Amino acid sequence: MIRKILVANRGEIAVRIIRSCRESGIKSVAIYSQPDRTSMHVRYADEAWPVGPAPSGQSYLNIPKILEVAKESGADAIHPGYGFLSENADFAKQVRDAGLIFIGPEAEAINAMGDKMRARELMIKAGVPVVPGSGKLSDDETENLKTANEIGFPVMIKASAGGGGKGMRLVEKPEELNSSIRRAKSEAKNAFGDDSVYMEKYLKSPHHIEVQILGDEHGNIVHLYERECSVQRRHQKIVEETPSPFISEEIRKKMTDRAVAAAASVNYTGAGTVEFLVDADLNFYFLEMNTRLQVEHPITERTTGIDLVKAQIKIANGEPLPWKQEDIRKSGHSIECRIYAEDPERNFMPGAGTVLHITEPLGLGVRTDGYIYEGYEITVFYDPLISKLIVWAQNREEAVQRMKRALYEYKITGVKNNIQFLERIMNTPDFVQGKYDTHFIAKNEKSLLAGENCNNTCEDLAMVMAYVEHQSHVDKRLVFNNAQNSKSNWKEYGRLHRFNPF
Amino acid sequence: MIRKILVANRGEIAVRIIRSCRESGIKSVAIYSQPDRTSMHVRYADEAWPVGPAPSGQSYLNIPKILEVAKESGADAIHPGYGFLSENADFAKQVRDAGLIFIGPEAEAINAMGDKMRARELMIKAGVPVVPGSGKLSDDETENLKTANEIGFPVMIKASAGGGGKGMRLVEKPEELNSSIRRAKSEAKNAFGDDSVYMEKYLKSPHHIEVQILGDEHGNIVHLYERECSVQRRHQKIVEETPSPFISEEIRKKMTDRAVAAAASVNYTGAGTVEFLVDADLNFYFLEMNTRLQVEHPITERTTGIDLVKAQIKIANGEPLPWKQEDIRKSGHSIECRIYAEDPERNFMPGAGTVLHITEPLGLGVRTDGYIYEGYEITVFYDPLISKLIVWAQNREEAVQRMKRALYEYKITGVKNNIQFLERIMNTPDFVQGKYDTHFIAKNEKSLLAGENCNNTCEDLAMVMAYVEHQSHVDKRLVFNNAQNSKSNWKEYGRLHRFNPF
Amino acid sequence: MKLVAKNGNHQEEIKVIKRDGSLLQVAIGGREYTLDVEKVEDGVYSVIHNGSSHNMEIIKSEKKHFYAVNTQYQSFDIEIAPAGSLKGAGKRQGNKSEKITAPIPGRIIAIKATQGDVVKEGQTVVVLSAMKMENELKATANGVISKIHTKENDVVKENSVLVEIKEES
Amino acid sequence: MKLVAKNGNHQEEIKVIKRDGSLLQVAIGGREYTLDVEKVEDGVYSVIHNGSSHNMEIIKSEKKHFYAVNTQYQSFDIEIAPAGSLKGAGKRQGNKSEKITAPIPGRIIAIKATQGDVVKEGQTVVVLSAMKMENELKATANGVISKIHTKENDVVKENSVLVEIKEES
Repeated sequence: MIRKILVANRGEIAVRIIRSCRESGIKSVAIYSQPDRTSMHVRYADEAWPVGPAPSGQSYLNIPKILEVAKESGADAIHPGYGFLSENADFAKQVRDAGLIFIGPEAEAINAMGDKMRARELMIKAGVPVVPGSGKLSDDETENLKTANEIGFPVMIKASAGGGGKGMRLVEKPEELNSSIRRAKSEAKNAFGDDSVYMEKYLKSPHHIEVQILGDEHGNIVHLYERECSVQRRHQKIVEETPSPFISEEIRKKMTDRAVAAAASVNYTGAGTVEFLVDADLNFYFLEMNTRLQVEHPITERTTGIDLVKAQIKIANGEPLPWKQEDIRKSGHSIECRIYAEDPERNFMPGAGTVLHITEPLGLGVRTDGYIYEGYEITVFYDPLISKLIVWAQNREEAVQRMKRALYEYKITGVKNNIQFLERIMNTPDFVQGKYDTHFIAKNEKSLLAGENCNNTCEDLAMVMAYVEHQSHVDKRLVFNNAQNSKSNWKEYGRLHRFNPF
Repeated sequence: MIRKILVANRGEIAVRIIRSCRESGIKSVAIYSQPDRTSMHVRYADEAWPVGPAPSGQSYLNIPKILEVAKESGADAIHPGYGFLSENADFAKQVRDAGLIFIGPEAEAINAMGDKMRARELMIKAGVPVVPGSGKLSDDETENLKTANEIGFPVMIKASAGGGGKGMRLVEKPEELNSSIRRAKSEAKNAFGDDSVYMEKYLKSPHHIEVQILGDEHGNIVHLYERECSVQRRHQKIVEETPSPFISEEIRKKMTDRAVAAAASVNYTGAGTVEFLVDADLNFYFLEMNTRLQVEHPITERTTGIDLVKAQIKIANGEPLPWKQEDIRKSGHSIECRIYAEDPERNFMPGAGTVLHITEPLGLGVRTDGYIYEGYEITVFYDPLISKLIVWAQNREEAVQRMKRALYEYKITGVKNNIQFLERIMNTPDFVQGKYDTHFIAKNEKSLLAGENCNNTCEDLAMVMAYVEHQSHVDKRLVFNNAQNSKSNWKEYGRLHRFNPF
Repeated sequence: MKLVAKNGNHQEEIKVIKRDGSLLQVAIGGREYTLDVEKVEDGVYSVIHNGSSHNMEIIKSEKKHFYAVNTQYQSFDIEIAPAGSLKGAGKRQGNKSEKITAPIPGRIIAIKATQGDVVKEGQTVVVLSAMKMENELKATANGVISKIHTKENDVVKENSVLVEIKEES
Repeated sequence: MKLVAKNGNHQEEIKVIKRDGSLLQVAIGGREYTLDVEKVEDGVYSVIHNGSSHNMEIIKSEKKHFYAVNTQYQSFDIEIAPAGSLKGAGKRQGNKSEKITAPIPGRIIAIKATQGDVVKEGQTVVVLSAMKMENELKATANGVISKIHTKENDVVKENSVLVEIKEES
């Protein structure tokens, strides 16, 4: 039985995992790098231990130090979250060798799926369709060009160890091929410590749709339906929804069935995601399997009612899945928007800075998973994901309306963020109608980057209030005091009630 | 078609209603009393209009002024929320006479149910069981005593126009009867402008269980299952859950069936709630029908997926209910805790003051409906309800765990509140096991008011940190700067990365 | 001047031994702690002690030298005072006058005792209407009503003295 | 000194006519407004104009005299400046030097041009690795690369000048 979990991660996912630990009566141990001392996961966990300086290589990727802290704190299990060490088979093995429970699949499954090229071969054997592509690319530029020409341009360069869009490059022209391969290799090396890359046919107008899987140690594997993840910028998802507005019920059945087969082919245990590319004719191809929790897992939690982190913990405890496939029902529609500290107008350049003010959207059908607070400084060291906004409603139309309402309420000041950009996505006809593929953002770039139409009054008021704030230091008429300072309804009370007793 | 709704209310329920307006593309008009100028509903609505000074009688109950604002702002409908004018049949009538849509039932239905004594008679006719009791009490003290003796002590004195525990008095001894009647009358007069009170047998070990109803203008009435509301202090609910852990499926069927019959007997339209008392032997008795939205409506929204405010608006638009009874399914378990500005240790004395700091619970399965913000001043003029914390989980056990987690995260400073008291409820064995009736708080008073066991360390740390804060002005060694002021990871970045490029 | 921290009847002397960056070494009642202290917002500290993470909010009370300390599970009301100033604390008894005050502004609905009445601790003496609720204000000690400063329908301010009780000796 | 507010190219003169309690009467560009203004938090105002409720956040920018004004639907970048100081604004052209700066600290991955290269506006000149992403920094104008201040693998600070471009005239 797991009693204390070390969460080998930071940011929103660390907080999210600790929440489920807390609900399960399991103690949580946070780890932190130097600049993360005041981060929310440190403040929220039962325990917090330093693991090194800012660069991930010396802290969140520092396996010996993390194992040392696990031992010192008396943790009996490690949850890797996503990113960092979550798909590092060596880490999974070392954790288990140290006598601890690794909350994730066996190292072999991670290895098999983490090596994208090996995964392709496995899938072909398991009867799961794959995208036409290459094996590992060498430095032989001529050969690479030959391979690409055989597949046919455009092609995608992908890191074999990759994930999250890192180390990925779209190449449209032969002359860009080899420089792109070099860049992809460099990025892959930086991100994963492994520069193996391969090439795949680039599907036109593809959808990115993935299936959530849970497998236990007793050979049971179920799926929790699909997530449509085609709204992407820089090859990274920013809006996800379930069910997909694109696929038919028939394709859903086939796809989830193949996803279970893919997981079964590596005796998968724990939570995992089988990603597919789906073309305009509803042909689907295996893209990769992520052997970890996915950023966008909450939309599946919302439509199925299943807490995926708790499910992971129970599986790691050796418990059999409490549901059969037919017990897993979905209801309604759920959408997630990823809130990033970035500037959509400057090619989604990530930003950093001190959070001055946050207003979280609340009320019915809304969930946020975040980690920042007022006064928190978003550092330049890590991923710019601030939080995830998840809504649920009875149907897709209502879910889009609710997301618009929630985004309207969501205010973060002090750091540039993509909230208004997301609002514009929700107002884009292609999205509203559910007719979009992975080219959605490029296709709608103009309207997505344009500001709202502004009437005279709203601009006038903005100018006036900037003037008021500017001049409040020199013009007494423009000094407005905060309500709590100027007003004393204690005093007022007596006066009012003497005349108007209630 | 409703395009603009005036919300004749304040606080969390006004914000909650405006949220659903916003999701429906309907413009919202807030009204506010003088001290509410900076309240959240004013800031959140599309429009905001003043209606008078602090006392409700001159603002939120000021019918002519509210109708004037409705006209001036061009609203075509009025939503009354709960409390204030929500069960005022005269208001409903005047709204309709002014050519506006009243989002609620017909005045006759309000009248019939608002007059608790008339309602009793109607229910008897409709075959709905009622608690033994009296008609309207006169000032004849001897006769009142005789009636009480016939019913048998203890008895409950209730305001005929009542609701929300106001004007209610439990009388255990004959000698307290007439003073209690006087007090109940005075409170009823203050709260409802009507001092009619009546008497009912006080059931021992009763449960307070209510059924949510929706009726349209086409004669369709459905129920949305029950809510268990037995955790009460000062005769006011503070924790509600659905489904009830007490009743059997058989009783649930009978009760929901009788609730629909009760609503049908007054041709009910809109959202309403039929409240029952249920004794230890699962006999149930009609208590009253609330002809409005209920404070605790969100738990029903969560288990059925239905947005009750949107349903109210659609009904008011004349649309037929989009569901038949068999389409309305419930799933999982939902609990609500009411967060009050009050001091549980001083007999739940309501409090007021400036909110210094709030941390809202977030993450999976959690909803808060509130209206305060940092710097907001909770005034002494209105109800001390700060917010409602609603959780959902797959089953009751998980829901209780999740509520504990959410209450742990919920921090409000600056005003006394009942969050820690609610945490202790969630830890009380009777509650955890679902074995409680309306005496729950009285029965568990001692443990509910006792502080947690404190080990030496936690007390030591509290003392040390109070000392640190106190001495930080005179002892330089005790000055700690906010992270954002002292740290500049911009500078640090270069240094670190020169040695450890990533 | 030596200072002590008091939590109710429990008091301890506190000494700062050393401060080094975020590390604070203190002694309280002879027990030594090394704390990693970071101020995350005004009045909010993150304190790590032997790996345990504590989030602590410290709010100056209206009462002088009193601090409300909120930890994740508990609230404390801590007083910081010079050592030795506590003599006689907890000793008060006899012939003392207890006061019933208005905890919030409101209107007096009822006064359930008259001067000279004998009252028991916990007995309702005044009913105050405020925030739409009737609030019962109770005797804080056994004793005799010595003075009544208010009457029905009075609108009273916060903290105003409503009734005085002479404690039983 | 007369002051104007500028939103991009659009500028208006602002005059305060009257202030009475929370009511502020102002004129902007000849249009008069009576606003009910309440400050609800530092830098946050609730403004009611003819019944319409606006929640406005005003944040002093790092650029002097610039304010970010966030309304519920939009963000503005407003400059407050003395009237008449704007002469020549929007007129700059020819022989001007544009600078590509690092928007965030990071490491230089690639420089995709050398001195003397002709570049077009929008063309990627520098690739900067920061926050686990590769970020393409683009030419801000058509012109010729006049100076390169950095090289591959350099760790650069925020706002440091990386490349200068001499604009085409």
